[in-house]
Amino acid sequence: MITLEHYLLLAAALFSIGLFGAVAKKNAVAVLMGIELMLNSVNINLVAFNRFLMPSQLVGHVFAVFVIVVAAAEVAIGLAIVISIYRDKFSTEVDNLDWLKW
Amino acid sequence: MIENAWLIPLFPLIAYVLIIFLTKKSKGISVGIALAAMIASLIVSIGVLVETLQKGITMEAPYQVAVKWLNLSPVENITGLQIDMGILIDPLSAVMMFVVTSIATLVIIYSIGYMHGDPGFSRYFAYMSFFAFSMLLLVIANNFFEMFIGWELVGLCSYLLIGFWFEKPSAAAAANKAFITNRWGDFGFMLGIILLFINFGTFNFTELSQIVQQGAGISAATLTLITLLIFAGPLAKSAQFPLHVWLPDAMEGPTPVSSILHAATMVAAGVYLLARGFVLFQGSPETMLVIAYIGGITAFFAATIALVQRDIKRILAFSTLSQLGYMVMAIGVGSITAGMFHLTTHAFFKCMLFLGAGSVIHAIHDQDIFNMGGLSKKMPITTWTFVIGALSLAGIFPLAGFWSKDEILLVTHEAGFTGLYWLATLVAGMTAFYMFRLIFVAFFGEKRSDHHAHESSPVMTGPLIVLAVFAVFAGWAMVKMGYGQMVYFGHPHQAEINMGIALISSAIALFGIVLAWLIYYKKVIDTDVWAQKLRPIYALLWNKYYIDEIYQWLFDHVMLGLGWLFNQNDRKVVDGVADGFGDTIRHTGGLLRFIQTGSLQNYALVIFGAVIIIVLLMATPVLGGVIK
Amino acid sequence: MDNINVLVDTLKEKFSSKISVSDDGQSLVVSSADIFPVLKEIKENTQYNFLADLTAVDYPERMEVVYHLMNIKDAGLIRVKALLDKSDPKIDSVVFLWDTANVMERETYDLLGVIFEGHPDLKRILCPDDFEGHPLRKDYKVEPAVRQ
Amino acid sequence: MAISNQESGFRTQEFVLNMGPQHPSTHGVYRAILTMDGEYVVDVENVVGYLHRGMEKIAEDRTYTQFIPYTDRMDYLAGILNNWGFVMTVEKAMGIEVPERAEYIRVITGELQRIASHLVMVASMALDLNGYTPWMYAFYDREKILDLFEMICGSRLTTSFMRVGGVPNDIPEGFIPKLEKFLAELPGRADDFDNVITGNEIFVGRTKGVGVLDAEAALSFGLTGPNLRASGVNFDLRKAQPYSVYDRFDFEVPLGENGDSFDRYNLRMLEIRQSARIIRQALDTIPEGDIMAKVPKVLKVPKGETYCHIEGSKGLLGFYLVSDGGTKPYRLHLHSPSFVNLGAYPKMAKGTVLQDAIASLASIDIVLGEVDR
Amino acid sequence: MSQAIVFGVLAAIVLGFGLAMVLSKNLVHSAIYMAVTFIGVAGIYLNLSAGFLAAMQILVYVGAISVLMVFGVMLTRRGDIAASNIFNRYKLTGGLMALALFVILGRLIFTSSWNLSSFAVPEDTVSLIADLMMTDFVIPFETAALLLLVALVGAIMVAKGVKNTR
Amino acid sequence: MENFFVNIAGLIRDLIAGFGLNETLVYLAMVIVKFVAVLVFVLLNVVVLVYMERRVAGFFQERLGPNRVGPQGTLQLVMDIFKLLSKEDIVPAGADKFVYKAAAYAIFVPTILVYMVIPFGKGMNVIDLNLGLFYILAISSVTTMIIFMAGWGSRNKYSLVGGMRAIAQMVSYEIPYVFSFLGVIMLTGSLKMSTIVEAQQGVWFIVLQPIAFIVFLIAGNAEINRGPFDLPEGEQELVAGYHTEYTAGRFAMFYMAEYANLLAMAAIGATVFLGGWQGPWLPGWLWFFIKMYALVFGQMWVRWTFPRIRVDHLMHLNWKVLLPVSLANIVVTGIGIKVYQMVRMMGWW
Amino acid sequence: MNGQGLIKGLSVTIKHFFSPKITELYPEVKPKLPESVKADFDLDREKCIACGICANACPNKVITIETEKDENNKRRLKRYEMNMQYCLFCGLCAESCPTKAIITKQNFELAAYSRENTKRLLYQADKAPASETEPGAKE
Repeated sequence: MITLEHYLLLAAALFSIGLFGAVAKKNAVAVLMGIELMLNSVNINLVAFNRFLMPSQLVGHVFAVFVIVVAAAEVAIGLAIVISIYRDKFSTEVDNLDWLKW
Repeated sequence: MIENAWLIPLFPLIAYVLIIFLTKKSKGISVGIALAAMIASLIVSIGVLVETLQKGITMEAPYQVAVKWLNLSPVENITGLQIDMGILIDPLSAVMMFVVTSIATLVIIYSIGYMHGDPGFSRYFAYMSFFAFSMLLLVIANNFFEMFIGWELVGLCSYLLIGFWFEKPSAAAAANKAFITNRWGDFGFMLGIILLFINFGTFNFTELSQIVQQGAGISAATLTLITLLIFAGPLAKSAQFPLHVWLPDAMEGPTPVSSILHAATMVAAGVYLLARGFVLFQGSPETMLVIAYIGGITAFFAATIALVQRDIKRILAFSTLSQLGYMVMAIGVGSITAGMFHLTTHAFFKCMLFLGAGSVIHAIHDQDIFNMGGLSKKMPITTWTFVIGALSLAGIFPLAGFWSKDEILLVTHEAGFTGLYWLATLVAGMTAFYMFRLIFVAFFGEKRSDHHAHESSPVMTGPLIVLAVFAVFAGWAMVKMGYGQMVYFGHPHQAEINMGIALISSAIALFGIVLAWLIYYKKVIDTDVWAQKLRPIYALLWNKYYIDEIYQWLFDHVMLGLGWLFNQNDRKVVDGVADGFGDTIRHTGGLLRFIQTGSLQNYALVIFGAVIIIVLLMATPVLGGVIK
Repeated sequence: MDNINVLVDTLKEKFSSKISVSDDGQSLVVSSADIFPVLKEIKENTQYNFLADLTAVDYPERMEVVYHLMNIKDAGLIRVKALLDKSDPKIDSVVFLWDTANVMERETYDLLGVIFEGHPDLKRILCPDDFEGHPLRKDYKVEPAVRQ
Repeated sequence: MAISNQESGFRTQEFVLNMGPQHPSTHGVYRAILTMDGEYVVDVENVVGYLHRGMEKIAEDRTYTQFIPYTDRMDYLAGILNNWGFVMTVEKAMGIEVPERAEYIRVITGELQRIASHLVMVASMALDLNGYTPWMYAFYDREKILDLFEMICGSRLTTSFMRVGGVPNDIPEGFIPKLEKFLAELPGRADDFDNVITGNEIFVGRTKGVGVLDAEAALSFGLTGPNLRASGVNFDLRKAQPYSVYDRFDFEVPLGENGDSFDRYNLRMLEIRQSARIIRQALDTIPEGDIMAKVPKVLKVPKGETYCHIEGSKGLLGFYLVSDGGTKPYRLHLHSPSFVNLGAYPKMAKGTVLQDAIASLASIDIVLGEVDR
Repeated sequence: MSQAIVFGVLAAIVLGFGLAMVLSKNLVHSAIYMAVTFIGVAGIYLNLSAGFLAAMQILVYVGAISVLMVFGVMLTRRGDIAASNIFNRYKLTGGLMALALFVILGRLIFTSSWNLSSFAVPEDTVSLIADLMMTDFVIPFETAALLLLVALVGAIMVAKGVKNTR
Repeated sequence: MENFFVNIAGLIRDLIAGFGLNETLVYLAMVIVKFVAVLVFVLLNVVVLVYMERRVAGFFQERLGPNRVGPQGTLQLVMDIFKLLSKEDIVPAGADKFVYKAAAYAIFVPTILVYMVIPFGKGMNVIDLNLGLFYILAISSVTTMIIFMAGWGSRNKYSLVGGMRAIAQMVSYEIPYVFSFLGVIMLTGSLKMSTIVEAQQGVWFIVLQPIAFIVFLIAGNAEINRGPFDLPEGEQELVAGYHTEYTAGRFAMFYMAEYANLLAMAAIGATVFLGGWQGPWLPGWLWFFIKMYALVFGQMWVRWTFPRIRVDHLMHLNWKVLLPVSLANIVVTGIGIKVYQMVRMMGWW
Repeated sequence: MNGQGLIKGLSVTIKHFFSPKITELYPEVKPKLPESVKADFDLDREKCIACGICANACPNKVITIETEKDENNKRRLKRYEMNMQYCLFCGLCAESCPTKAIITKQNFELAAYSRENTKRLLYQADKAPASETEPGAKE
């Protein structure tokens, strides 16, 4: 029997993988990908909670939809920034984006 | 018919959408759509008016339909923010709708001639339709919120239409001015209805009136505050002193716009609001006093300015201000019957006056009355309709203006505001004087400049004639039909004609006309000489009491001066202290800045590391860990 | 071919001795050093402002670069020849007068080995880049294709 | 209207695209080295010569008559015009008068060839914008012209029709009715073509304002023929300096306005109708008589230089003949319009999108046989 | 039983391709693996009776976001694509951190007690979601719409680069 | 006749049930059976479509088209497939082999999955999903990714540009494509394909939603990269666009997917706008077939008449024409529905 | 404009859809070529005087003539071969022939499977003339 814990565990694993990707990759686009995985795992959680805790109220679904919307916006903006930086620096490596330090 | 009243605002809205999105390129179709929609609205509103009268729908027992629109209650059964979209039909709104739709129809017909050949032809009609929609929404609303939406939309339309020729810098500036000035009032209005909602838990007019009449526990001070805040709306929208400054400038828009928005309907929305919410105002005598006096002051003050203006539209604009003051005053003294009566008659004849002025401007492309002269021969229809309008405005028996103005004077007198009564009577005289100054200078006498005036086309003169008929008969007809039995508050009331008051006001008005005739037609008195002698007063009036300048000065000195003060304080005092701290901290921070690596991933690592540590800490029994 | 003498008369003032008329009276002969100013003058101050053709001919004793200029009004043509030393065939480019000279000069360079000085991109155009020799020169050895 | 990338300010990685030598729309083995920025063409370099056969060298080793078949292979879409230009040069150099009937036959076949060539141009213009069906329609009409050629010349494409001093074959029986039928059908077919392509919004959108060359640039780039006229310069050798018997016919020279691809295309459509008009007049007035002048069996051109050009289907087709008095040319230079037109291509294509570059290339109507010779 | 198999397969797809995405050296391969991961997540949604969300997931994530990602990769392509997606200096720390987080989360999941409900998910989720969006969540809904619009405009502005003069 | 195929399905069902399987397994088995049936149907139709396209194109061009192999050239396609399968399978040296190969296998998947919910007749769909239309939109959006994989994996600049064009075009046109259905969805209040068809009992949605239908035709055409919108494979510019480098069997996959997509488009159009299986006299599935092929013919007609649109015009058409028009259509539909409801409520009708 | 052009185009194509088709069913139906077509050559051995003018007239040296002296010490044709892969089909040979011995024919099916078979042996003294067999059928 598949229970809530299974889904949560899956989501946790996916989140960790996404975090690993977001933290340990050089390319900015890859970082964005990692963040997408993290958002997806959050969505799994939302839907799973909804399914197992309050199935009659689809609040979890609604929130998942909002997360998807935000993710779409985030990717659009994120990629635009990446391209914009690429134009200036001819690089998409996150390590190079340290103008804000000091 | 009455159940289809919701169609009245809908037709213009459809027209607007169609014109803007589909037929903008085709002028003919756009006009056709706008006109057809207005006529449809007019027909429905006549039907509604007739049915209202027949079915005996009264102010106490209005017809009301509402649909739930927005329900922001957090939980079922607990009252939260619930907003309805509804219609409220009582004689007040029925009459008002008839006024709006009929005038709008006529103005649209008139505009076909006036706007002919303008590049923004279709856009104009789209805006007009949208205005009609907004205004009708405002009128038909059954709650404050809906009304506020209409209120803001008419403001928007006003902005768009004043700035219709946005390529003209003065028009753009005037539009901005109108918009910004109105923000003051609208802000107050909004605060007022929010406060209202907080206190009463509803926006609905009927519910409000029930609550108030049952004497729900609410302190008089609160009610005064609410009503004063709400009154800020009319103050700006109906251009009452001291927020009147935008209206004269609003004359930058096309003349039909001035006619419908800034004379007949939109500016009267303030009065309508006062009438609508009278149940609240009447609960606060202080507010009533403020309203009455502001109305009276505005009436007088605007009339004096109108005495010396040269621009035909500005004279009419100040006249409008003055008459709006009358209406507000009438409501302030406690008679919505008189106020609304004057609103109705005024709408017809002032609209006509503006349209006549538009006809003149259209013919000679000049607005200075001293550049006109001798138009009566060239433009007979315009001239004679204008004269009828002026007579009506001056309150000459038996024209429409006589009845309504007399009503106001009467209620003022009866309410015991003697000072205001005399002021109003004086204003009546001044009104007659400046109107006939305008007529004698512009239409009679010799031709003063090289203009080739010609009578306007029938599309333009037709509405003039129709309105002239209204201006002549409306007042009498409404008195006969028992206006007081229709629009009232509390109990039906209409004062019988008091011969004394009627005679005094008529005499003063006639005196004004004669004076104008002597000065400007017969030239018995040399105006220049008098202008020289009364130089300071003339200058004061010519510059509209320097109100604009005062506002500018206030802004320049008070606001900027305060700003300067705060700035100095900030720089010298606060910064001095802060810098002291800052220097200390900066040096400390200089050491800490090295943790700012600038690497996003580093930050992310730190954040999640911190999360892990916090969870671990919470899990350990030392800190009373929550997790077993 | 239009009468060249009329043109010569107008040009004489400026380039007195540098120009001459060929033996058959059909062409204007200019030495290779003066070609650019002469053509510039013709282009700017006469009606013959359209470069109809540009090529070269390899004669036994010399090399000639031949310009055909056209009058766009009535299609009148004149021929201008520049004489080149065969051992050192160099001449000023006229790309700056006519854009079309670009490809024509490249072609002439490719096929006849005339070097146009000042040409922006003088390289082979018809023959492959690694081609040796200039095929339209008379001394170019043609190797007959092997027929099957 | 194409917006260049620099204007829009959006730049990404540039890359080099080798368009050709094997590519569907280079009209043969032509290669353009495009430097692309996304869809935008930043730079263009022409590479030609894949079809170079050394015709000028061949000419030096062939007699005047023997060279005629080779001229077919230059602009293989307008063989008769090439033949004509060459034999006219030789006739001019030798001072031979061509019999009138021969001139009329030359005009008829030459104008038919012009129609055929223009039909190919409009067809391939349509095809390059993916209009397969109109392409087929135009080729259908061209096929009929080729049938006519088959009757009169014995070949369809490489006609080798002209001879120094006249034409080899007289008009065969059945030719004129067939030609009349063709001329009667042509306007309807051209209207159909106009309806499918010329009036098509997509086509107009893709060609209007694309590859613009104004009159000054066109003259500087040495463009002639329809490409020059599309830029608004009224220059047609048949009018400016009527050769053969063109002065006897009444026809108009259509002109373009903007010098864009659409004008170049549309000019061809208009010229097709004008050519048909010339043919009809020629058919009405063709005289009887010889078709060959008296010429010696072995042709020897007197020593000297000759430059002669005709209004080819793609521009001025010029022949510069240097003779040393022998039976073979000492030097024959072929001035081919396509070669010159192609020189203007980089200017037209730079800063446009890839599709515009294709449209521009189609609109200048190059034939690689003529470019490379 | 069958449900467990389905879940197991889907979880394997999600985690396997997720890991492959992170570990792949080729950025385009990463993007493709990511798309497959998203499809797997859509399967998980289906398993959770969230059909609408599953379709939405595919439409938005696979059809748009993944595509956008590869588009971004293409526009910023430079150098050798085969080594376009390498790790930075946090490979080890990051990995350990992720592992630690997973362990902690796992422990939290199993130590928490959940207030499970035994109701079934309604059949027609679409209209229920629509109802919720138009009533209780109308303001977030409008805000989200606004956010998308702003993001769209912002993305165009950022990517195009604003000229310093008008 | 009406229930011919349904009856066959019933027979098979009984047969499977005869093995003594339980309810779920029978259902599952039936889905598989239906899936295979649809697969066969699609593949057969693709063959017919390719033949039809060539024949129709020929007719438009005043020629006969394939007429050599078999009677009237009907076997041409069989021969073509044999030819393609017998060709050398080339993987370009520089290609990203994994992506290159995966794209060819994946390209057919979303296309086939789309057919799962299309009702070919009354009760004739594999699964009648609640979310039918939304499912179709979601699944077909995956194609973009696969086309990109093909374009990128080939390591060919033409392919790459083709892939880029495909992405830009398909992502952009998806918006009006989706919007064109919204009007219909608002009218029916359901995403279920069978409900949508049944709602067209009286009047087809092409009558109520003509603008949406036109938007659907244009955007759908662009979605499947055909007709004047075949920029991703624009022959004259990009040789063959994203599938330039594909040969043999892999090319055949792309080729078939293109026609399967075309058919899917026509099927969706027939279902959503043309009343699906509804129609007098003839059996429902035949009606569906006729409508589908009428749409296919229309697509071919357009494709063989128009030149290819330009890149910037493509975007212009989408963002400045189709999108506002489809949005306006939604608004008008909404108002129309509300007015209709009010009119009904008021009892005027 | 505004789509009228598109609709017009559609109407034209649909018109052609129903119009008669022009495709020639080639192998079954052979085209009838006009007399003048120069697609193939034939040699009238009786007329040929082996003068070699044709070979000289040929621009591309397609014709090979071998002659021999016959008993009357007259030149006689021994072998006449045309290397058709280089032929320009200009017809200059036929035109230049003083006796009109070489004539053009309308057979256009000259395709052959190998290069050797493109050679056209019009006459060989000790062999039957090749022109009676189709060149394509030689394989």
